Amino acid sequence: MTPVAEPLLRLSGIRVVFGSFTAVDGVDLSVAENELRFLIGPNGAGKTTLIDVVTGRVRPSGGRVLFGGRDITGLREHAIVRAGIGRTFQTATVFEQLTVADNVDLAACYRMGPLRLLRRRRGLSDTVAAVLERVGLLALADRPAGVLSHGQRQWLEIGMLLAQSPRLLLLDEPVAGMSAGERERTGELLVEIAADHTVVVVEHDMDFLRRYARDVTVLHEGRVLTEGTVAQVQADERVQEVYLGRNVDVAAPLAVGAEGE
Amino acid sequence: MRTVDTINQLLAQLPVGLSIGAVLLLAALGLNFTFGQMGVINMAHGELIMVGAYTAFVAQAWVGLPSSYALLVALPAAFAVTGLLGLALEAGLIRHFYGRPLDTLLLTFGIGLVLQQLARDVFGAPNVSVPAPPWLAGGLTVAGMHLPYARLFILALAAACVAATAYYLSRSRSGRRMRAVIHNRDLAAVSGIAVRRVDAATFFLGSGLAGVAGVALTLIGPTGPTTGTNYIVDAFLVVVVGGLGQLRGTVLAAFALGLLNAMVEPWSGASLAKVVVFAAIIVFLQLRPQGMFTVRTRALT
Amino acid sequence: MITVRRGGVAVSLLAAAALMLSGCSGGTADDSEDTVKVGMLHSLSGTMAISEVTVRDAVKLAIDEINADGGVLGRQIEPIEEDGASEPAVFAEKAEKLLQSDGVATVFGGWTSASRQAMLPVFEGNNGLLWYPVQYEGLESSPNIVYTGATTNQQIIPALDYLREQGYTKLYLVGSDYVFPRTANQIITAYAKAHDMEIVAEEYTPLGHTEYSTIANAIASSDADAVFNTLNGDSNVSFFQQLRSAGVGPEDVPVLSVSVAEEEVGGIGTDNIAGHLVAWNYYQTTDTPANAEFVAAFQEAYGEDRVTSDPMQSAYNAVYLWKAAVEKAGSFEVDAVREALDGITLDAPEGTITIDGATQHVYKIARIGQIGEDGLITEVWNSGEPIKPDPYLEGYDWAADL
Amino acid sequence: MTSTSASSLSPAAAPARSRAGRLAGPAVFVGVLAVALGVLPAVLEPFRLNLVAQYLCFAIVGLGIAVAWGRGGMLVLGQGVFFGLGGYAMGMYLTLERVSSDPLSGGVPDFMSWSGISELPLLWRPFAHPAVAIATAVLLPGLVAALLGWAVFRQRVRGAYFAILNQALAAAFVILLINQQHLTGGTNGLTRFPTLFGASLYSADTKRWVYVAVVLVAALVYLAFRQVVRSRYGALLVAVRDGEDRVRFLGYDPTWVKTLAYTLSAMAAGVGGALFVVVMGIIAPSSLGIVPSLMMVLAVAIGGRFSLAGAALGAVLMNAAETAFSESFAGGWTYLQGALFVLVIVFAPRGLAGIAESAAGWWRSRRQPQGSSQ
Repeated sequence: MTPVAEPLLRLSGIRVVFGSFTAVDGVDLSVAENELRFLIGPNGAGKTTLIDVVTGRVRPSGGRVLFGGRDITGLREHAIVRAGIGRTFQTATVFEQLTVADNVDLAACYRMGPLRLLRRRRGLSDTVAAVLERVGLLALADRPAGVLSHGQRQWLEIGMLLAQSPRLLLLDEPVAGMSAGERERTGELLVEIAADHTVVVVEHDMDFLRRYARDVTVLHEGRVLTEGTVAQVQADERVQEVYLGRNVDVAAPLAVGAEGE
Repeated sequence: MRTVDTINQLLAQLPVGLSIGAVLLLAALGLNFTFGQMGVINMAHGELIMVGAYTAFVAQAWVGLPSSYALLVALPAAFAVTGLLGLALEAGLIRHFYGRPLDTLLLTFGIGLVLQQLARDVFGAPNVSVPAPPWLAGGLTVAGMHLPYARLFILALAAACVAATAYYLSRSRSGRRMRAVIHNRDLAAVSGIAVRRVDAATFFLGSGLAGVAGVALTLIGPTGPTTGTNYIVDAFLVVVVGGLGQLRGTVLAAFALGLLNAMVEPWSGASLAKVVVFAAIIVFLQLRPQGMFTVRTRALT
Repeated sequence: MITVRRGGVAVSLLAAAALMLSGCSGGTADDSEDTVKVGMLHSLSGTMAISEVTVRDAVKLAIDEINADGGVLGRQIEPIEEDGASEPAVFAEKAEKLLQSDGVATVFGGWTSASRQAMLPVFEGNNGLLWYPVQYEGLESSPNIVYTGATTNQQIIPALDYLREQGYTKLYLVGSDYVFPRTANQIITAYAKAHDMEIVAEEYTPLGHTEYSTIANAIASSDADAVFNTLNGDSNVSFFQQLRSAGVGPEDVPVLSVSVAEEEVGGIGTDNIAGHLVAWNYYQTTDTPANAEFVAAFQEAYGEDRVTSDPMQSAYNAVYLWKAAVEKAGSFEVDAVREALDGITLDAPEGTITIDGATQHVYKIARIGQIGEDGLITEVWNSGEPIKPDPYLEGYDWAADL
Repeated sequence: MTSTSASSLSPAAAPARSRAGRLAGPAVFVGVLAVALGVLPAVLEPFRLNLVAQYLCFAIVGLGIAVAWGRGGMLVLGQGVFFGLGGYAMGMYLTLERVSSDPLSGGVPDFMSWSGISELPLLWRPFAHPAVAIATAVLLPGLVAALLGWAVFRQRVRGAYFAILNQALAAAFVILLINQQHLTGGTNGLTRFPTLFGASLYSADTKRWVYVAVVLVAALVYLAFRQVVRSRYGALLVAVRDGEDRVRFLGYDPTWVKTLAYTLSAMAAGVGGALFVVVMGIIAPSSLGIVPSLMMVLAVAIGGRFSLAGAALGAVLMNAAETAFSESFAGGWTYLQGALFVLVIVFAPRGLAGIAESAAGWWRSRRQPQGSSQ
């Protein structure tokens, strides 16, 4: 669809089997440089599993993951991060015992050797300060991350991701459980980030999707159902069917969205 | 010619390995519940075995039962005594520590120390004698191999305990609840299972099995305040190798370790045989870090 | 500010610990008092407590008797008791405390070779005097230790003489994996070579081992006609139980043990061990006037059901031997007492014993006993005369290579 | 009764310190050092001083445990192995020092000649040089831990598995030491060292110097580990403890993070063991097995596993208490000890250091009811 010679990320024929359950069944997916791609689909469609495959948490039973032309299938998690792919988690996992600044600082220092790590952090490095500023947590830099609210944690996690300046960011449901205001703020952050990064977002929230998504891939039962712009996807009958047949709550706003378009 | 000798010698060690395995199995069976399923690194398990052994002693020396059937009375009695002791420990202390396995290790070690000293003060420091029933003296000779009745009894008892627990877990209502809690605690809780009661029951069962092991072990080993310390590490290793909370894993691991020990011992001597077994366990955990059997989960730990 | 608080607490706790430490230190030796301090150093906790507590009781009995009788040189004995906790390093620590801090005149204690070896440099470094009550592996004679138990030529060699006399020529050696059994088995092997006996096998198991199926089966299927057992402690229980289960009885292959005494028989179970042999220098049944008194006094003090054993008796003797040496020297000073040791004689429960000044060991009669159905041991053979202690086996040609 | 969850156990990261706060730490450190070096040798008789030195050996081990367990979450239940490696390395040197000065020995330690060995085994020879012995005492435990740690952490063996593996290691190590009597002295271990570098080990003067050396080494280890826990690596270690899998997605390999902490703790244990031999004049297998290893960890639990000072203090206090109580009522000590372990784990899972912090916090909040949180 996108007329770029070599996509940044290319999945081909990815299959994941847990016991007798096939979570992902032959997915092909390409994400081009500087693209902002949304992955949607009902529960159990295999969205998170797909991200797990890309980041090395789950080893696929079949298929290959190419990143910048390099085969990264089966690499260990940290090696994939070092190759330039970062991610967040559905439930934000930050280090509660460490300060907000330490959290971001650790994320920023991942290329340091052991000897340099054995030195103390003195104040905030420029990168860390800039990131904290960007996610709006600079004032809380010296507080333990354990005191942050749910939304702040998500931002901290995104900040940790930014500090690593990855070539590809994978965000797993960044606005789940957020208040309207927090969602707004997160959306703005997303737009800012997407301006100079390649981003893949897994999201359930259709309102959020309509406002911020450009290209969308719909997964269903471990397969790619369709791909396209928001409008194209919304118009697709199969998508409506999948959502209607499965989950009325999600389908409703989608339908409303279609009307409003 | 040499190979034939070696094979014969290995075959002769087969019953030895099985009987060592049976002892390991009995010692580890209760731990499979308290440690394997509930995550409590129960260092006091050895002391529960010790309490079971002393129950057999009390049945004979204090109650005055004749040795011909004292053992049979002591088995259920010890199950009840150590089960209740375990229940008390669970309710009073251990239940506050679920999810903190390393703390339970230190906690139960302290409990074990106190129980040992208690035994020393009540029964005296020296070992006490628990005469075996006359009908367990001697043994069978099958195909040139000598099988002591005491060992056969332990083997049978271990098999009975495994069968009974397996039956309990799969057939009875409370056993199925136990499995449900083990498998998915939160889901079980929201499905209306009283998780607290199931925890208590699991601990009762695990501790009670330690008592049964204690009675049986009076047939082959010393009965004294430090009886339990002889078995505790081996029991833990059995559960670890078998895979936490896996009944079939515990059974297989016990016999595998017993056989390995028995096969190595004639060549290396008892000391090095133990070292070889430890080394084998470390190598095994390299290959299968979660033991023989595991439940695959996607939870981020 | 966290560091300040934590540090402040650290300082005060450290100061408290220092105070506690200095507060604990008693006065040093003071000859003007009407008591004399002696140390008692046995394991009251840990795995060895089983054996050592009984020895402590015997030492205490002797001290009480002597005190009731007017004390030593007119002074009452004031025992200072320490727990060796079954750990050699603790024995060393406590020995140093007794000598340096309490300033005791002498110390009674120790059981395992490891505990003795750990205390040895402390006694040598501080010029103290230790009375060690247990039979041991020999090859030692420190000027700062008096050995009131048997050395190898008073226990192991007579036991071998006895077995040979009885026509046993094929021995199976079983021992715990530590110094005494390994040294004993070397002596046994050398003896066997010189006397045309055969060593069928030599097996060691870790201390506290409880799994003897392999060895019991091996004994059953071997052509050994006797077992020489140097197992220690708990392992004996498992060994005898499992040997019996394997169908080996005393009439088939007798086991001669050198670390099983009256105290252990109860725990092993008389039905498992009755009929087997032991080698010591004393049994509860030993027929001497002194023993009748000793057993009566001991049971009166600690209960009718208590038994007496060789190490207990040796420890009990040690206190009386020390008293005699002090009175001979007219002083509690270690050097003077050591000078006085040679030739001191005592009518002990085990018979008349005499200190050999050169080795600081004791002349003893060796006795072979058989365990009865009642758990007591009956003497079946003795050496007649007290045997001169020879810790380095210099008087035995066949032992020259050891 | 507490029912704290695992994550709320450890103290929240320290808030930013004021300038005075930053200076107070070093001031207290210097103060403790001054008391230890200036006051104690003057007040205590040589035997007591020697005991304090012994406690400090365990304090050094405790510092290592605080790093591996407190910061890294690895329950190191086999520190006796590393303590023993350090102790035996040093003990071998001291043994050879005696042997070389004793013409009757025939050039080999007595336990070797009992086993019919008349020539010094190859394994022993390098230990005639003190430098080799000391280097081995520090580096060998580290090397063993590094190899073992790398192997098990790479396979993601952790939690209870790791703890029990450590225990098994301690058990196997002791059996092996005892079994190889001709090389190790068996249950007796290595002892009877009359001299250290030519000076009598039992003279008051030597004891004082040994004490000073132990204090200085303990201080050095403390400073070094303080740097470690306050460095970025220290933060990373805490991160691995609280979310090993999450750390992978930050681009770090937890394997080396954990292996390094484990190695450091093993080296500390080795140093503690080497000093212990000099202080006590003995190293034997019975001080190295499962139970002694557990005791080392329990001392740290009592002192406070999350604080270096707490861990060191816990080791000193527990050993001091053991001395004090076993001197006054020997048998009852076991009850007290068992009860103490239970009470600390139940009521003060952060140990004495945690109690001290909470008490100080309560006191401060009373003094300044409306005080700011910074």
